[in-house]
Amino acid sequence: MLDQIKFYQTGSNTIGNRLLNPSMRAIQASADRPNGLISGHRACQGCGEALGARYAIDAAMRATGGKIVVANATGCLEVFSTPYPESAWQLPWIHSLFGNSAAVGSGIAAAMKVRAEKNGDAVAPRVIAQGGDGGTTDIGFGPLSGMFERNDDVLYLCYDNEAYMNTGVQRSSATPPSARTATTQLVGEHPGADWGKGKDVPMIAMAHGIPYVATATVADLRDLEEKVTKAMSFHGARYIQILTPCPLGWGCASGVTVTVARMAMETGFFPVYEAEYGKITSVRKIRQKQPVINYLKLQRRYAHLTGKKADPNVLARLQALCDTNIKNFGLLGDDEPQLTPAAIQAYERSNKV
Amino acid sequence: MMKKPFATTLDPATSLANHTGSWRTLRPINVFKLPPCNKQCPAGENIQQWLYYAAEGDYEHAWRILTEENPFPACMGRVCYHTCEGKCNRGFLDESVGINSVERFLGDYALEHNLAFKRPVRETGKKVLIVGAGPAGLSAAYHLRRFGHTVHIVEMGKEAGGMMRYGIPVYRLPRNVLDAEIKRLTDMGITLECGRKVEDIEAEKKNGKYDAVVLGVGAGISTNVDIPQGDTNHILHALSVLGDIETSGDVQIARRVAVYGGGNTAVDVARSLRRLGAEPIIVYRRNRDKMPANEEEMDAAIQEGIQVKWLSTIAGAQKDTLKIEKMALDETGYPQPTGEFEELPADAVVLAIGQNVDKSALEKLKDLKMQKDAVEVDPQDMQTSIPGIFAAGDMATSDRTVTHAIGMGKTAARGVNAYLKGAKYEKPAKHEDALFEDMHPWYYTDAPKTVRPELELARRTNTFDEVQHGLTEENAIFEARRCLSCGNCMECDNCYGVCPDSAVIKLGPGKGYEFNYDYCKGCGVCAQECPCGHIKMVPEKI
Amino acid sequence: MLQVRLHGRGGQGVVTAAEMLSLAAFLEGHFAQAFPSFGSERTGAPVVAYARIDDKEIRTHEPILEPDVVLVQDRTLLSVIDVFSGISPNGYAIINSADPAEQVVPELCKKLPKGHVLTVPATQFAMEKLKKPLPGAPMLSSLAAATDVFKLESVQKSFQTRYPGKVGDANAETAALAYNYLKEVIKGGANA
Amino acid sequence: MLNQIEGSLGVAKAVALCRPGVVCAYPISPQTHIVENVGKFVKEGTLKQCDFINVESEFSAMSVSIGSSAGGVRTYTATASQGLLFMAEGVYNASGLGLPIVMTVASRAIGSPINIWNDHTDSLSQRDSGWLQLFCESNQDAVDTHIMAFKIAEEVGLPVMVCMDGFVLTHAFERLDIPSQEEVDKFLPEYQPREFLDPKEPISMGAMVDPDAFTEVRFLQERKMVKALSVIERVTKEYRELTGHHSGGLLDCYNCDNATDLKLIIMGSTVGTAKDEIDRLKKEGINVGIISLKSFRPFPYEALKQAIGNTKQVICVERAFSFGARGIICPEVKRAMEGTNCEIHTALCGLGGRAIYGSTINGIVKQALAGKFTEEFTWFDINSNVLNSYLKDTEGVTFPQGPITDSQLQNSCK
Repeated sequence: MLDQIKFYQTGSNTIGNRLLNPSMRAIQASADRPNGLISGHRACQGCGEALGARYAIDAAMRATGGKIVVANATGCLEVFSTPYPESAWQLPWIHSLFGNSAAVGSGIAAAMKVRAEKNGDAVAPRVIAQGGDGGTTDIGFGPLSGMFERNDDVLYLCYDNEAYMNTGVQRSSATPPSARTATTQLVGEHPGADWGKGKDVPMIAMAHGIPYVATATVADLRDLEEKVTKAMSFHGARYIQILTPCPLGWGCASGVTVTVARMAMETGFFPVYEAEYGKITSVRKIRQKQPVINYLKLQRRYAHLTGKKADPNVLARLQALCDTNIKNFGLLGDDEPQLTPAAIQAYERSNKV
Repeated sequence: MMKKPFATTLDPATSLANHTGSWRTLRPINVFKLPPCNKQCPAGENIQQWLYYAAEGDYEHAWRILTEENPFPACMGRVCYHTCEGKCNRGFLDESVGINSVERFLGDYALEHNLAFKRPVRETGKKVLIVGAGPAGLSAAYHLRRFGHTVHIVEMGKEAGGMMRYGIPVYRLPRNVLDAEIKRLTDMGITLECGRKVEDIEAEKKNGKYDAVVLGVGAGISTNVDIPQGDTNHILHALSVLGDIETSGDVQIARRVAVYGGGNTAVDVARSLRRLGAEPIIVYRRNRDKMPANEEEMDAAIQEGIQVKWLSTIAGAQKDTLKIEKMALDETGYPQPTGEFEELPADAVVLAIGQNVDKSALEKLKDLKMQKDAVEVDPQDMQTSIPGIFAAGDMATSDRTVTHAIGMGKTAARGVNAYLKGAKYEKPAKHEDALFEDMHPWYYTDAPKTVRPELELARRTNTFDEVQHGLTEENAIFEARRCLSCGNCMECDNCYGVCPDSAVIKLGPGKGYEFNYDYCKGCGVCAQECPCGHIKMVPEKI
Repeated sequence: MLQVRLHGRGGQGVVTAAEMLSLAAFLEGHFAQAFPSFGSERTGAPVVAYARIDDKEIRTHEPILEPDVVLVQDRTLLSVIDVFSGISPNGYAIINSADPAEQVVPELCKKLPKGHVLTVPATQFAMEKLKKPLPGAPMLSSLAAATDVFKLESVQKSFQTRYPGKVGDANAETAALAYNYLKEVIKGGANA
Repeated sequence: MLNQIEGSLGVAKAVALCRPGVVCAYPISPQTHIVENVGKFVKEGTLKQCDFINVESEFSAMSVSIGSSAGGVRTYTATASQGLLFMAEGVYNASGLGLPIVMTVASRAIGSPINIWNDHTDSLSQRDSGWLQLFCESNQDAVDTHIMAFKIAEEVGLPVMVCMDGFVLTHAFERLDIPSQEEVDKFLPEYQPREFLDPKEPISMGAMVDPDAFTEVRFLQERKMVKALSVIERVTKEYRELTGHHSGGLLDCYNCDNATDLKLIIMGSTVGTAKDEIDRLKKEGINVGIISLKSFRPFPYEALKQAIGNTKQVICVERAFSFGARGIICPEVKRAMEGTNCEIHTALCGLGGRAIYGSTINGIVKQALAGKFTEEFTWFDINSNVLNSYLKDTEGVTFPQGPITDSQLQNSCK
């Protein structure tokens, strides 16, 4: 009887749910979850990256029985998790440099394979390389692409908070247009980050034809866990970009980290999907469509767009960006997306005002 | 063991030495808010909590929680006007939770499984007399018995039940259900004496060596109204009609019967007469909006073909016609005569314009203070102006519903219990209200297409009355699971999951969560993402 | 120590020839060294390679300025650079050409002892057996014929070691053709 | 076993004998032949249980090496010149992490102007990177030093750069005695990492260290460097006993015993050329010693002081210099000889592939003995004609033929 019932009524969108069979609950709901990243780390209050990292790493640990090794790029995550003399990690972990975590991951993967071969182990530990958007889409992009094209057995996790937060919120190639950063300030005729710049790394990853590419956010844990679990079922290069809001950098209250990420999904601002071997295989549909302003107004980095002096043209462009995502990825309705979407920057660049 | 270099290589989880709780300026705490359903329930049922267990399929546990407040779930599930549902926060999302139907399911489940109340563990030796075995008296008896007191009820009628038996038609409350729930009380050791009216309360108390008395006399006398009439037209009283139906099972008054009044009794009478082959027409002086009768009951009456003459008063009755004066509502909503008249064919009139308590016994109590139609009581403990004598039900209120009576009976019992200990009962302070704004509705709204018909079904079963069947288990559990758990934890694990610092401790099934203040930085994500509004951020003392 | 300088153009196997020269010497128990002129030259550009043979460890790594032998794999270089620069007064020069030495390098013939300036139609022999203009093997066997620094067989073996199978064998045959040809010349035969 | 092979192939064979688990390759001349050959060994199966990874840059080559070494396998890579600079961030990182990576640097000049030929600018630019830097004077020395390098690196817990002159050695085809697999296995046991990334014993490597402990971390790292001096000597001794090859060591003296007037300090392949010239000079009655400096990092101050002894004059034949300062080796030698009367000079030569001939060495010796090295730093093999053709027109400055001293350069700017 209990199992025949759908559970959404009491919130299957929640992390656990006492009514569900434990095997159907999120890994994060488990009292003995791995806690790959444990308490005592020095992340800011409400840090989305700390949350996203624990979500993803725990899922990977579950999927592999704890046989995971992590290479971490320089950045907030590294700094707040391993300041001497305290590490918040509960798994083998290494930090080398800012731009090389994908390559370090490749090296570890090779080492794990060779060691397993030498020791006669049937299964070698799996490898995760991870970094923020700066370490991934900018400085670490070459090694990332190299890891992809070699199809090294590494899952790369990009914790995307859309700027260089560790150095004090500077623009990265993942910073959205019009957003304030320390290097794209809210001054002049066109405040915030320039339009028609930036890159879509999930799309670029797909263009490598690697086995698995996905986007996810900290606002949909089950989706995120499923994706990491699925990623671990593939061998070869895999990439997941996880939207992890930064309260400090985005200028939002520390408590709304998850809410603002949810808003990024529900507006279509951040399309959530997955792709196998270069083709999109599923899209996370918007549940409650929201206008982009509802996303923007939670964040002071868009303060110039939410006040009385907001430029309606810029708002319209941001809404158009969301609408384009919704259309291209089929984020609404039941239709599967028909075409492989192009990077969102392409639409913006081709529509220069 | 590996040879680790100094400082650059660290041991796992050594960060636990860093107590980040010191960063906190706000502290999350669990708050238990009062769900609107609980707040609304006249019987003070902890609806949210019993739905919690019903949702798990632990019906007995749910029933036990429910009956801590109200011993008549099977009856309530049928006759309660469930105003709780009108306040349900889920109503802001889609449809209110069908609380009443789940209650009925639990009541029926308990009957079906012969669930009994536990006898008190300890007998106090104190004796309490209950006058009247209506809902208030029975409720008071039940709760007093639970406290371990010896309870004796004296009932004027032939059988216990009061208005549940003599006021509510059988189509709304099958008597086997009522009997079974009353029997469960006597099985606890409550003694019941029917067919005797207590004429002298003080003497009864003294002679019976009772330590306290609860008066639970119902409003069993219909209010009269002066209608000029010819001698051939019957003018009857609603309660006597209903009483006759209950006693004899059949009453033949006439074909065309005007039922005069707009309350629930009017509707009950009309619907009862309809079932006996008559063509009742309700005559009411105001319009539908101002009608005090329960909306669902009224809907059912109209569905059953009962006509209503709105904005009308009966100015006179002839042999087979009534003289009706049309009324108009003034700006305060009060009906004013218009001077326009018309005729309405009717063979009889049943007056259902109000009921009164039989005050004959009360008048002998010298020091008893009265207020208009009711005994003056302290609302905290239902004690009358005479120490040791308490009152509940119709005689102590203007809210004359079964549910109110049960609630008052409970309060009176608590009042008595305190009194017997030489204290004075005071209702505990209520938690702050659980408002819809406190909730995080995103987590609840995900009805996939396949589930939508089920939702509709659940809503429909919610409107079932006794002619229809109760909820199936599947529907009941479905409804129970629609509860938002306003202001109270439903163990969704959100706080545990969304904490970036792993500073929420999961205590295990049924035990909820604890904050680990050693590490909690006070970010507030847990409070923001709690679907129930169960977490509040409060300033840290600095 | 015998120091050899090899001149040719990129793509003619000059560096390989130097290496094979050292290998031939090695196979006969000598110490030997070969190295190119370390350029980033492309096909067709002048290329220089060096080789040394000795009976003790060769320690020096300087380029050879005063060669004992100069091997010129491409006579067109003669007008481009001074291939015989620094050649030992008692040195040898072997030029890949079907024309007689006196005609090709009359000045040099006067400078060096008689019989020390020789020509050999190495490319011709290579085309005959290898079907490719790779004159390395016949040039080395010519050196063997002229100086007896190592045997024809060692030249053949070096190529067969580097290129096991048909290519090595064809090089070996080409080497033999040149060796026999030059021995005839040295004996004062028909081609002298 | 004796082979007549290219130096790069010899090194590749030596590396393969050490049974690395991961070898990373990114092409840059003149290193490329080494990894090409290792790749071939892996592909043909002669080097088993080894992953050969073609990466997209030197930065990744070093990064992959960091990963694999931290992952607990013996790791090798090779680079040169621009490549070494491109990976520089990783070079420092590897030593900080204490990873015993062995890397060949086929030494080459650094642009601009781009120049593919040999000098020591690349390797010496990384002298402060925390790597051991071992220079090779011949291909046999290179083969042997690579084998020793793994053992030294793993015992010390630091990475080792084996520096061999690009082209001059890497592309030279010479007689090489390659040890057998049995000999190498005996000498170099299977790799036992002191710490590595293992789910069975999770550790966090590469922590952020603040001012509270950073100095101490550096001190301990420097201690490893200092310990390395004795490790190099011990490992060299072991290796020499096993193979009979006279390779490795902190430094190597040639004809030093009676050469109290002059000794030359040289790194790399020039040593061989110089030895031949010294032998010729000896026949002229000129006695000059050569100190082949093998270990530049750690710098063997003590051993060098002993080797120099009471020599009156020392010339450092240097193939790189420090802009705005002077030589790189010379100041180190001065430190070693502090408090003595030894005169120490730099003869800068052989930049960007300019050949150092026996005659160059001869010139240095003759000038030195004639007391012509009056200053610390001299541009020895500079061609004034080339310089003057430019400077005369632009600044009206000309230089006389022959070496140019530091003061001449300075005066020309006044």
